[in-house]
Amino acid sequence: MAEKMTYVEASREALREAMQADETVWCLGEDLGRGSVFGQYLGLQEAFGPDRVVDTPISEAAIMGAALGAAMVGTRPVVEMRFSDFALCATDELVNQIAKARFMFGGQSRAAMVIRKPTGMWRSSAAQHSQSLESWYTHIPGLVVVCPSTPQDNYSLMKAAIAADDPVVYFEHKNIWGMEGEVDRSLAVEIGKAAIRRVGEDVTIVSWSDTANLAEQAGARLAEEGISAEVIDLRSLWPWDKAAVRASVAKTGRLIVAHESVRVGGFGGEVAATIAEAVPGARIRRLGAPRSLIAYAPNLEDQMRVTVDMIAQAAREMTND
Amino acid sequence: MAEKMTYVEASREALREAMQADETVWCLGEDLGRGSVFGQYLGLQEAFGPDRVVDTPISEAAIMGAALGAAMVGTRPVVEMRFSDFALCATDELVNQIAKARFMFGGQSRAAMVIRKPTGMWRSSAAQHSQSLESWYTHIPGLVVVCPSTPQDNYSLMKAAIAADDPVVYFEHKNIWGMEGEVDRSLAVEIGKAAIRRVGEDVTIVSWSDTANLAEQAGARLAEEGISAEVIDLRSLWPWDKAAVRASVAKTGRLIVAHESVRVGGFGGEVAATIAEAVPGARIRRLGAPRSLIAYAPNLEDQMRVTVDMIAQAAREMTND
Amino acid sequence: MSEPGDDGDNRARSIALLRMMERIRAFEEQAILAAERDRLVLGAIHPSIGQEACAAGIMQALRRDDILLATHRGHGHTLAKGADPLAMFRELLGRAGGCCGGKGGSMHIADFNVGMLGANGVVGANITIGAGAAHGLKLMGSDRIAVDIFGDGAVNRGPFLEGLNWAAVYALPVLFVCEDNQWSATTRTRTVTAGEGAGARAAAMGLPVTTVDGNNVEEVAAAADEMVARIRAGNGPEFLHAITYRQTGHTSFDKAAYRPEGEAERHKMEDDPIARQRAFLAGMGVRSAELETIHAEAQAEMAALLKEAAATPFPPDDTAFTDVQDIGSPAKEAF
Amino acid sequence: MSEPGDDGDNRARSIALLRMMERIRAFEEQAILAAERDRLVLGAIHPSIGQEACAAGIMQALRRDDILLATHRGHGHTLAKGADPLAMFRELLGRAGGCCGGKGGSMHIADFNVGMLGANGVVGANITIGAGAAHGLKLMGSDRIAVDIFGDGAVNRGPFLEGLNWAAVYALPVLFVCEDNQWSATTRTRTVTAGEGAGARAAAMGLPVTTVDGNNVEEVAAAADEMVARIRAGNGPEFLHAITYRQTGHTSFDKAAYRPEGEAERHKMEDDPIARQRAFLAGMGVRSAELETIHAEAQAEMAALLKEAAATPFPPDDTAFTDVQDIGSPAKEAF
Ligand SMILES: Cc1ncc(C[n+]2csc(CCOP(=O)(O)OP(=O)(O)O)c2C)c(N)n1
Ligand SMILES: Cc1ncc(C[n+]2csc(CCOP(=O)(O)OP(=O)(O)O)c2C)c(N)n1
Ligand SMILES: [Mg+2]
Ligand SMILES: [Mg+2]
Repeated sequence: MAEKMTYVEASREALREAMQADETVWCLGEDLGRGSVFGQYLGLQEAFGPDRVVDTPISEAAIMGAALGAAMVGTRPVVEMRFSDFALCATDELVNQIAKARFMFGGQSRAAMVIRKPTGMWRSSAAQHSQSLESWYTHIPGLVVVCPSTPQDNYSLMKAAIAADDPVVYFEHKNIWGMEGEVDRSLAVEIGKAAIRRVGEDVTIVSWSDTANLAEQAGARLAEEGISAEVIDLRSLWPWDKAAVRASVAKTGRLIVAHESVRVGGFGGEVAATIAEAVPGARIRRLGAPRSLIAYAPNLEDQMRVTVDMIAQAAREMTND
Repeated sequence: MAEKMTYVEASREALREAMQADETVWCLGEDLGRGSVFGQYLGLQEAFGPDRVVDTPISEAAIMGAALGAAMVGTRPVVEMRFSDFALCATDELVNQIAKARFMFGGQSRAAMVIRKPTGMWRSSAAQHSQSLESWYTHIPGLVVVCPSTPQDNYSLMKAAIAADDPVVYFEHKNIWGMEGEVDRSLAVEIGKAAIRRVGEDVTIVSWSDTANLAEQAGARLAEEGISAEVIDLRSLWPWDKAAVRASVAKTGRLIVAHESVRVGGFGGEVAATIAEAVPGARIRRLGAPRSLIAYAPNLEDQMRVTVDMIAQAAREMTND
Repeated sequence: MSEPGDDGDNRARSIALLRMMERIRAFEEQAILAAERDRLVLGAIHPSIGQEACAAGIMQALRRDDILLATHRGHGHTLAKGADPLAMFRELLGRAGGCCGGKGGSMHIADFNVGMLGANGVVGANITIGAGAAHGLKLMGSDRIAVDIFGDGAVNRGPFLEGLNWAAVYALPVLFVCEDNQWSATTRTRTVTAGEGAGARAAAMGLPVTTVDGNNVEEVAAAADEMVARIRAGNGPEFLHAITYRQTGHTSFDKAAYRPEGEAERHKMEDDPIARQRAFLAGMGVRSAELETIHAEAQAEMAALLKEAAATPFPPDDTAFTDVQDIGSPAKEAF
Repeated sequence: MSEPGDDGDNRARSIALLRMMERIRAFEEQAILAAERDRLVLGAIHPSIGQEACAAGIMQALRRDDILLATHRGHGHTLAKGADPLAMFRELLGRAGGCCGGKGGSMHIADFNVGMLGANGVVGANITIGAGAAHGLKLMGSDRIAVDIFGDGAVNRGPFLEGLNWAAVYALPVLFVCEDNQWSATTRTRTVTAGEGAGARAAAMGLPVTTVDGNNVEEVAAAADEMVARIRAGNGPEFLHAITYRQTGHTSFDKAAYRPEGEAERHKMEDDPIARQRAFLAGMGVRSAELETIHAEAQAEMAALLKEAAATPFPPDDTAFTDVQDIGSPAKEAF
């Protein structure tokens, strides 16, 4: 049933299947005919033609705005933003227009679309090509926010995102395009349901995107040391699986939230605050990037990283006292 | 010493004085020659001429981008965005360019400027003219974030913002332009220092912008009921006065954070999470807008509001058990 | 479109154009009264008084299933596209039964039933959205077209360039209309617009440009007919530059004291599109009694509808949480 | 600028142009080696091989205190503006002493000492920033000017319109340069650009436009001299459209298999700006030994500098927290 696939292949396969099944699904972005920067679209223009896999000008605002217009008349666009940083060139279109189109017009229309934003640090790409801004979009009513961390999830969640009648902001992590894993095409994942990557008793570690992979490694390392960590990959930030996290922290009494994005104002604060309100007495710790910029030099870039070591160390400290 | 001034007059006076004292200070935005939408610039073009109070085209991206270029060669621009919502048309310029200009180029330049963003709900302005997005900018290294709530603070903080060598995102609340108060021109306020609006023992209420005024009213009402609330107006969100909040919650054991912006992903989460980490055992509660959009009809708009009643009620509940 | 020489048809059409302009004017006069006198409209409204010829002239060239996107100054376009004025008044008053359920108000007026996909509160934002609507129509093999209306101030925003280039690159069925009332809020647009302005910029992106006297409804209608026919036939996007004038302030609250004395008065006296069409019809032999009837009917219609709207209740409170999103809807959110 | 008839000066200048192009080429060839062979450059680099005439021809027209803003493909412009190639190599390698302290890398190369205010990783973003730099200069009453270089792909982004309009409205001292290498990453720019392209769009915003063969360094230099003189004299912004060709892939990793076979080869053979300038100089009587020396010196200079850069340590770890901001600096943040 399951096939070996990389992370980049997984969402490409999901997109291909969706385009085969529904001819109103199409994609638009720069250089798509050559696969885009990371090969996410390789072969799709050959398969579906240049009208459904559209090479666009360097016009992020128009890519995003046009997708809304096209969604309003009944097509289902998949928007490629290339680097999540460039999506900032289309913020009015996403936040003031797409997120509000259904509500503002009293439910007369929907903006069913997927907005793909490759995210995160990727060796020495420096300040304008490395950001993780997923927390912004959780703050915008109307938007769904998805952050897959494995090939299987990138397959299943892409399918769910394309099928959704809402605008879905879809963050793929640039560092794991080549990550291999088993993908079962029949496996559906509901947006809003976390994956429990490891069951444990002593401490709950919540994360998403590539950091969830680091959290899982930290969990394994801690197990060797006799610390039993429950590792939760949220997979989506809006909606997010509060019930799973709450149940886990109710059991462990300790919460670590770890993410690659800047700690200040990051979604870790939302998770931590929610649990602080809901599970009085829980011990809470957040890990995220310092509030500085991502530099080019590798050693400086590394200063911004949340690592397996840091997660494990936080768990040791919390379970020690 | 002190004069009566409205909130809008206070920052206008601060700007006027700064322009008198330093000829590199100038301002740019749409319709400034006629005072802009809310009269924030009334009389300034007459006083300083059209080269220093610049009427611009409707080009938010260019207003913001040009301000950066002009800052890099040594002028000190004050940027008017009219409604904070429209600033989203210049997000690349603010977040990828201005916030990063100093760091990315290794400290060779600074981007000393003030970016004014009138914010918040103002009767029936609907979804595209009512947002409070201050929490976004706390997440962006390089930016300072200021949210004054009184005429005095709007005077003193505007002066501090113009004097700063950093880019300062400056949120004035549209609902209180006409608010009157005593302004002492000799009073300096340091960005990052909270105002303790009311001293109390039972519960700490943290807020900013116009909601701080509601929190103060709630504090007064609670006092009549025998509940002693400490009311803290953060005044700036980055940096924010963690020490003051921590000391207060260490005393009261209870924290309420209240803000007009959407609760999910809002800066209340940052405050709550920080205190949850730093003051174990503190009881925590956040108030913010539901994750829905701001509608035009007044009764629907009201559903999004955090009110004096809600703040007081939360304090009652927390101090009751 | 009418056959040449078909005088009865021409006359009927010219009368219909006048009637639509009178209805738009009456609608907005009532809306202003509702705002100023009755304090029933709480948000800002942006009247298009003096600009009715654009709405009437262009919309008559469209089919009901064609798509329209407009600006904050969109009452006229919406009404002319066929929206129900009662639902529009209810929307301006934030009432139940408003065309957006009271959620949008004047600045976001829309009626998807007649293809009106929304006014927009962000200057220029509708340009790329309209291009995209046309893109969607073309992808689906439809013969519907899109019309995208914006002001002279919008030509200085990036989406103007991105949206026009987009439409031209993909040869999309969209008519762009710059409704040039010469003012951007309190700023005279030409003082902040370099070069020859809207038309020159569109031409530089390869769009055929037609410039019309935007206060001559017959001229607007004739140009729109031709352009729409070409666009529907698959010849790609075109650009209509209609020169008009904003007779009121920017909003109904704005006294527009910044305008040179007499400028607005001169336009009202000499260049009002309704007065001009009345004169044109009088020249065609239409009797003034008939013209008066058209005027009076429009006034009566709109006054009655405003009253009816004002008697409508506000929307149910819980609609503040509906139609946000399906997944993670605030109506369902728990914890 | 040289006097007509002053042959010695002309010759010296033509040789200087060649020398600068040879140095840029040598710099980038070494940079590519450092990336591919040595794995010393971890981020992407965007070579400007084949486009050196623009950098050399334009920068020679500027003063050291004039301002320059460039794109991701900015090594050549930066070097020609007078930046120190050792500091540039160090930056590409992310080392201490890099011109941005190792924080920017290739895509953000900058040297404020010579007025080079930065390459930019966002296509088109430098257009409004450059207009603003010129705005600042004008406000301060300076006679310095700004030069703003971008690619053909940038003309489809909104900031192109907003920045050019801005500069024209305020008559700012800025030279906009579209360095048109005909490709936008893997897309042929003309397939996504409607109308006549860059020049026509600039002209529509009222800017005087000059189009040059961007691979003829003498022609570029002569045009730049004239334009810069007019701009410095206060005549407002101008637009230079320089047609050139990107001989490499988009980045040093890109094999550019999407290009029609032979296209790049033809350009390398027939239209290389360095080869053309060598031929021009040979025609002027410069001996081939002298030309070879210029080439060899450039090669030797850059090879030695790369070695030196590679021997430099990485920046101190704690510089990751400096130069972020004064107020609320991460270096000071406590709790
Ligand atoms: C991006 C953006 N900037 C500023 C505004 C504020 N604003 C609303 S209408 C307007 C003037 C628009 O002028 P024009 O495009 O000519 O349309 P008109 O109002 O004349 O119909 C301005 C500046 C806005 N709504 N959106
Ligand atoms: C806003 C934005 N969109 C997309 C990109 C990705 N990108 C980097 S360079 C490039 C091509 C630019 O083409 P052009 O402007 O002609 O410059 P060239 O690379 O040819 O020098 C693209 C699409 C980007 N950096 N910024
Ligand atoms: Mg106008
Ligand atoms: Mg190019």
